[in-house]
Amino acid sequence: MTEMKYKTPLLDELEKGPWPSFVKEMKKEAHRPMVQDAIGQLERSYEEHISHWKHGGLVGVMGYGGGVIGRYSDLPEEFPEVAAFHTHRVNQPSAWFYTSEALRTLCDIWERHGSGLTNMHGSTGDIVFLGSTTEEIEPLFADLTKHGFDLGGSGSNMRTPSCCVGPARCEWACYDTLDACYNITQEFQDELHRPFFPYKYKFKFAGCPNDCVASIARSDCSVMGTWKDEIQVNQAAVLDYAKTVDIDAEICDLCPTRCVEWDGKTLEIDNSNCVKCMHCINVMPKALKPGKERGATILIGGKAPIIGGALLCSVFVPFLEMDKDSDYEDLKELTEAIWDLWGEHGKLRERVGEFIQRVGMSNFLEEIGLDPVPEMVMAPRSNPYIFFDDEIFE
Amino acid sequence: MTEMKYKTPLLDELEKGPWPSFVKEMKKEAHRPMVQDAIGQLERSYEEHISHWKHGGLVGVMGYGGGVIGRYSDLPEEFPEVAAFHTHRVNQPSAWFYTSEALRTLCDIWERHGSGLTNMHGSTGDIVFLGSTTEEIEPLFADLTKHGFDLGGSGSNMRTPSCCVGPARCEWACYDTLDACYNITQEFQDELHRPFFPYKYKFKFAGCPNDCVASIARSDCSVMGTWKDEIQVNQAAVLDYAKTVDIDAEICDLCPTRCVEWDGKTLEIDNSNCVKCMHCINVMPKALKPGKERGATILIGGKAPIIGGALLCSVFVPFLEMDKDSDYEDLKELTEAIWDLWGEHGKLRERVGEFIQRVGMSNFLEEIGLDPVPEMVMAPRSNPYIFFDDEIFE
Amino acid sequence: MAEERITDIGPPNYEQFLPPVIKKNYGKWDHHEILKPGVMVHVAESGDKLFTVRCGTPRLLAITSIRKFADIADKYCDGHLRWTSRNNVEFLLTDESKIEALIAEVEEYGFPIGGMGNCISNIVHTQGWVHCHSAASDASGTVKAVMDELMPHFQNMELPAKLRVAYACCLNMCGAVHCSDIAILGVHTRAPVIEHDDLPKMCEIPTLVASCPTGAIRPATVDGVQSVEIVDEQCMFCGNCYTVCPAVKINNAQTDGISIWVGGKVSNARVAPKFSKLAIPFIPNNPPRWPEVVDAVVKIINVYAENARKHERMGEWIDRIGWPKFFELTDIEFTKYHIDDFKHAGETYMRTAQLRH
Amino acid sequence: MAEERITDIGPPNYEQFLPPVIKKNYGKWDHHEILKPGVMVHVAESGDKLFTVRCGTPRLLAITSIRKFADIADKYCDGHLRWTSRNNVEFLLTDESKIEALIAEVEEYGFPIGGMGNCISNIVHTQGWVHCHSAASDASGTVKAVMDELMPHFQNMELPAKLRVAYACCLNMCGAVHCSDIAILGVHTRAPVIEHDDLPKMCEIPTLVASCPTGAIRPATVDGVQSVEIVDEQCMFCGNCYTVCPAVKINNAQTDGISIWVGGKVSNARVAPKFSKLAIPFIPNNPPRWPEVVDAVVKIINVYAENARKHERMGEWIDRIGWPKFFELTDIEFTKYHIDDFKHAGETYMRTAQLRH
Ligand code: SRM
Ligand code: SRM
Ligand code: SRM
Ligand code: SRM
Ligand code: SF4
Ligand code: SF4
Ligand code: SF4
Ligand code: SF4
Ligand code: SF4
Ligand code: SF4
Ligand code: SF4
Ligand code: SF4
Repeated sequence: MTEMKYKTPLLDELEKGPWPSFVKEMKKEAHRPMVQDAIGQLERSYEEHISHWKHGGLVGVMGYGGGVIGRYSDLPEEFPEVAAFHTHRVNQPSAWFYTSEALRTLCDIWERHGSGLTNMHGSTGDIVFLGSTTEEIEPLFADLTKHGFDLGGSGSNMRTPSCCVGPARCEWACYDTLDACYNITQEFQDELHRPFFPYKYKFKFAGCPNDCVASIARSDCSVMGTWKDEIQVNQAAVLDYAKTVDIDAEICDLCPTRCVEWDGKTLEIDNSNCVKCMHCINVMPKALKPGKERGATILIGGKAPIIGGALLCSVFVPFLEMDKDSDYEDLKELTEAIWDLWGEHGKLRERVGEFIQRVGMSNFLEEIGLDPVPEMVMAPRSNPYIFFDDEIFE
Repeated sequence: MTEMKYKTPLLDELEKGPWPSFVKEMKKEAHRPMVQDAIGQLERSYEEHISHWKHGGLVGVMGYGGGVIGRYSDLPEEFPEVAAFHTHRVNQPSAWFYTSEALRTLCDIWERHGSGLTNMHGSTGDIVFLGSTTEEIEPLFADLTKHGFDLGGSGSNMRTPSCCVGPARCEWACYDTLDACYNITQEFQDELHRPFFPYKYKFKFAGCPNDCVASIARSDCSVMGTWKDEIQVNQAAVLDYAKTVDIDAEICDLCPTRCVEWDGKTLEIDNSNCVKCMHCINVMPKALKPGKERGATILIGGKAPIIGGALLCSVFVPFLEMDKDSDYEDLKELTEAIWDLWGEHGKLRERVGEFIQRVGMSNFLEEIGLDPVPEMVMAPRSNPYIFFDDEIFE
Repeated sequence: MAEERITDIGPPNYEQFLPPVIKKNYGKWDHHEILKPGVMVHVAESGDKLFTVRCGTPRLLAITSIRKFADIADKYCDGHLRWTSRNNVEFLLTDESKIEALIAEVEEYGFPIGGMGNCISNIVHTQGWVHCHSAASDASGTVKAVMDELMPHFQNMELPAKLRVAYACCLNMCGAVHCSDIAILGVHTRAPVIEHDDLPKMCEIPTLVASCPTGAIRPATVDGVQSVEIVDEQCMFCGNCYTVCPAVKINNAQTDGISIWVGGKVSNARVAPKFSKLAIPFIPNNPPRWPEVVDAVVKIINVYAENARKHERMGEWIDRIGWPKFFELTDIEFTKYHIDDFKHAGETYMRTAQLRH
Repeated sequence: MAEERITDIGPPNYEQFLPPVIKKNYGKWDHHEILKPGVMVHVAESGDKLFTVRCGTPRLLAITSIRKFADIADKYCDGHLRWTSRNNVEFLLTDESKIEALIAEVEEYGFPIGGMGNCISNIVHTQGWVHCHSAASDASGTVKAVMDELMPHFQNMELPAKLRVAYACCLNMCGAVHCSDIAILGVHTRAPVIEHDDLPKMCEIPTLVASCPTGAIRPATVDGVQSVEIVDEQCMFCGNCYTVCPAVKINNAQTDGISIWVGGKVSNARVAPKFSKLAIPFIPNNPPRWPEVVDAVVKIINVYAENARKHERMGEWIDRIGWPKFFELTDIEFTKYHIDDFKHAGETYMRTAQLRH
């Protein structure tokens, strides 16, 4: 192993223990001086209990507004190799599928231009290249695009969309998450690369309500697969499960609307009251499947706490067909309508979820041109502070 | 029947139909000119779809700030007898118990001084004498007090407390609602009669969580009976109910914590998980009874929508002994602490529930001198916007 | 010389009004049973029995009627009776044999027996045009019109659970309708008109400006008078400005009306207390019998009665079937008004994909 | 001359990376089964089988390791692998017989197999002191320390349900920890210090003032410089001012630390998604192994594992037993910090008498 430039007794402690160690990972690339200094500075943070990175700093690729996060050391004299230590967000392929060849291509590119340290993947979904200099930004970018890769988003733009493994491997996918994610990403390249929104806008595509990409919590627009018709039941397989699963306790009692009945022989589902929560299907995957009339619920407005408090997405379109052949026209149209409105009236650093709360959901819908439906709310208003229009007299 | 001064074709419609008619009631007192004009003006409102009462006007009993609601007609020339038509709020006896003699006394007093129309009772609980002149205010008051009655509250003071029938007739009363209501009313006569609060403050006393006086919705301080130990079960009586009640569906499934089990023979209650909702007891009153270690939950802050939106009361003291012998000292102390704090820092027309939200429950508790307990909240905070003090380092 | 003025004596002590059977068995009741609509018995640990006969009233009572009640109480109840928290009268007897005669006499006098068990009890309500200046509609009249139709539900016990109807004539909600199975609420729908000449005499401008929950009121000089103006788009017609300042007139014969709310409850039984939620935003005032209001209420109750399970209050039933289904079954249109836009609006949005499709 | 600049090509099309068995059975999977911890099979309608072997990673990966994964994929998986949404690697095979050898080689290289079914999967986390300027604590270090203890739960499937742990180093919550069964969150606890000399050069004062959710920032002239001041009592340490203005320093070696949140979830299964709620407001930073944080997390998990029912996520379990019981069982103190005081605080108060006593 490469000899270390700094003594790092604190970090060394984190090489111990059974879970794979990020310190070991860093040391694997320690043949690069940049990584030596990154380790040295990190040890200093461990000693002093504080970050030694300075605030932001705008760096980027020519013509792009996002994709690179500028980062500078606040101890550049002591750790000159990380005086600049920017990250690059490289747009991942849908559902994070790779071939060994593609991975090697990425590694080679990163070896040529940066630290050799990565995050696989960033929280938004990107391949994150961790640490390079300002000079390398353009060459890295050229190298990436030459090999078919492009940068993801950062700043006030559409962020890199991501999706669950969906139809590629999952029997429950109610639409093609990989295709939708790819299609939307390609459609909105301009919005991805050139910040012109009030703040960030994230898409996440989940094939069913299990939401394996946490779309409802982590995106401004969650496209969540679901179905309209009846859960497909294989009664023989249910009987089989009954040998190991306590169907009453584990399924009937836990169904949110208690619409599943089990008499020891047949499983009856009152599909009109099924809220597509997936639980019964999850527990008996060989016996139950989502219905055949499939599509997605579109939910919007999710975000982390800054500024107005965290939000989960809320229902925007209860059911939308997600037909590949339609090229997701409906979703695109809705998206553009949202961006236009929010783009014009949103405040600086106001996520779309906060914007909707500020202007009121009803006004928002009216502008977007969608009719209000009761599925959008948990319950109608309880306060009587209603802004009546003249139309109530019609 | 007295001849009517005005034609009232619209109101006459409301003499028809099976439900007892308020129009008939008014006409029963139509031998008084004041009532004739009240009817005439009301017919006018029915024609014109608008109230003909003017706004407020301060009238009252010497030395009292409340108890009389001033009311003037906006058509005094047309309906001179109701040019002034004030209501008097007469403090009702606990749980609205009367003897025929007491009722006749009240009727006689009201006959001497006013319209002879009443509300039995007002929404807060008072006996409402509906309509008298400014001149009669003092004589009526003297007549009332001479016969042992006094006025109730109005304005920014403690309002007339009220209580459910409780131990007088109900087997579920967990403390003596009538006594507590009477005791608190007597204790705070000054606060009842002389407005000096930021806004109104209502007490309601319910003997158990069925809350037959709607205390949680309609008072600033809800004293709601409850118990600590085990529900008293008479298994033989349960068996009897089993003949007519589907115990599984009607009780076990509807218990909010599903802590009741029924095996066809014995009812098992996991009392550690019983949340004292009353449902099982309600359905089988001969078989089940609240436990023996009784007291009350004190909840505060309920109110109607004005100004900041309606509030239900929230838990303030999860369990308080309501021993008669203690003279309700704890409740009185808490009340005085609340009034002091809110009195000093509450804004004009800010109910205590709104005040608590504005200053923050934790600050409120700290000032009152109560420790925070998890029973006060449905869940701890989800937003990370915490005002940390130095004490976190202790 | 005047007699000494008596003040601050408080209400009479209730003890003097309790019937002997209650004094004896105070706090020692064992159980009760509803014998038939409007009649129940409470049995004490001692074995003593107290019978209660409940009778509906319009709440607005002439002393003539009250005296009649007193007479009836003397005849059958040794002079003992009480009122309930929902404005019903309860006659209190120990002699079971007198019940039928008592009932006959009360009914004969025009007052119905009922309001017990799984039924519709009296409508808690407010002053309306009979006595209040803020009323967007009449209280007693609407209540009478509605109760005329709901009488069967007062007199039988065939509903899935208790169903509490309440009425308030303005957003002050003196009837505390906000937690009722069905709430009928008078609403103003136009911004107040300001009488600029009176305003400076009658009102304090800072207090008035501060009174508006949405900040719609601004100080302004109008025709040389120091007054205020209201930004129409920001006004949601709560009437709070009118409460603090008579020169700001909110009542409007053309545009005042009624809204209907459903699914609230107060008791802690089974589920926690709930606010009522908006069902119908606006129905114009149509006195003397408000037929559209009556129809709407009856329709909602019928749908509830047909569909809810035993013990399920209105709000519990709706929570089980979901709001979309409620609107479908009742044929009520879901509009933009149904979506909350006050302070905590965001907390009402549907933040899950758990939906019926 | 330079080649023509390539831009806006977007990510490579995923199709080229899919293994043949997936291309063939795309959208036609019939069911799956977890064969053992970290290993599952998906069976297609065609009968084809796809085996997945899941391996934990520290997320921060050297290209050396990635190349090793590529080699392993070549050896056992015809070069096919993917990453999961929680930063695990999944090796994709069709030949069941190669599974054990694959596992051996991955484990040999130092990466554990597991994270499937009712277990603790990888901790979603953020940059920490490795790369972010806002971090109130380190991400990778805390995660490593915690995962060292949680390894058994990664490698077996003995928990009542899935248990998702997430970590974020500041309130920006890049790990979107706000809906996790257990969330570990770096917190600042002191108001920022202003570098008045730099401020006018680096920041726009109006933007800075507007950035504060509680309005704690006011324009002020300090030593003749146009700058701002922060009202200490109004600051709740969110750091948003620092995000918009580098001259407002929020990091503080003495007072930064960690908070712990519990009971969130994302899936719509059984109950709607939920935010995590505050369990422990503050634990001081104690690198390199944050023992107090590790202990707290382990304690909560043990109590959960012992008490929850099958399929019950952390938040569902707590909702069933009630928060008072949670605090009792975990021995965590309930403090004033636990009671919300932000905008919708009132919505969190207990507005029912339904209580365990
Ligand atoms: C790299 C990454 C964390 C990681 O370690 O994975 C990240 C890193 C940063 N985030 Fe983030 N965010 C990252 C995913 C997220 C997510 C999760 C997600 O997208 O699923 C969230 C929560 C979801 C959301 O969008 O609300 C998130 C919410 C934030 C916020 C708060 C936004 C809000 O509305 O509450 C900020 C603050 C800001 O935008 O100024 C922020 C800001 C930042 C900044 C740019 C810090 C700053 O103030 O300048 C961080 C740069 C760190 C660095 O040195 O690289 N980051 N950030 C993630 C992006 C990698 C990628 O592209 O894949
Ligand atoms: C008479 C009565 C209605 C009735 O018909 O029964 C009544 C009548 C008035 N109420 Fe009320 N309130 C009455 C019980 C209530 C209740 C119900 C209760 O106490 O259980 C409430 C809802 C609970 C609450 O306190 O929040 C209630 C909430 C209001 C409010 C809104 C208060 C709020 O914080 O939201 C106002 C507005 C105000 O205080 O300025 C108000 C104001 C008024 C005024 C004084 C109107 C005004 O603005 O001046 C009404 C006088 C009408 C009149 O002409 O007599 N009244 N008021 C009730 C009192 C009778 C009694 O003493 O027994
Ligand atoms: C007389 C009265 C108390 C008083 O001091 O005046 C009373 C008396 C009784 N109530 Fe009540 N309740 C009375 C108003 C209320 C109220 C308040 C209200 O309606 O404004 C409530 C809360 C209503 C709500 O939740 O919105 C109320 C919720 C209950 C409940 C819970 C019902 C539920 O399942 O939600 C019970 C239990 C039951 O009936 O099974 C109950 C039970 C009872 C019992 C059985 C108690 C007993 O053992 O004596 C009494 C006779 C029941 C009946 O009438 O069917 N009482 N009860 C009130 C009669 C009002 C009326 O004239 O109709
Ligand atoms: C591979 C992955 C999708 C991807 O595109 O990467 C995935 C794959 C599967 N998920 Fe997931 N889930 C994945 C992240 C998630 C997430 C997101 C997250 O954790 O951030 C969630 C939401 C978590 C939450 O609620 O907080 C998630 C909630 C579920 C659920 C619902 C669990 C519940 O009861 O709440 C199921 C159903 C089940 O497991 O019974 C499920 C089921 C499944 C199934 C069984 C679907 C299938 O038929 O293939 C897959 C294997 C299950 C397993 O790992 O136990 N998956 N799954 C993700 C693996 C992450 C990891 O490495 O651990
Ligand atoms: S979200 Fe649904 S479709 Fe997508 S991987 Fe998870 S379970 Fe499968
Ligand atoms: S998917 Fe969920 S709601 Fe539908 S039947 Fe199954 S458990 Fe019930
Ligand atoms: S609140 Fe309880 S104690 Fe009081 S009357 Fe109602 S049921 Fe009885
Ligand atoms: S009182 Fe309510 S919570 Fe307690 S056992 Fe009975 S039904 Fe359950
Ligand atoms: S609800 Fe409004 S209009 Fe009716 S009595 Fe109360 S204040 Fe007056
Ligand atoms: S009615 Fe209400 S919202 Fe309108 S101006 Fe008056 S106080 Fe403001
Ligand atoms: S959570 Fe905060 S400190 Fe951590 S990476 Fe995100 S912005 Fe930086
Ligand atoms: S840390 Fe947050 S609350 Fe404190 S001053 Fe900055 S923006 Fe305001």
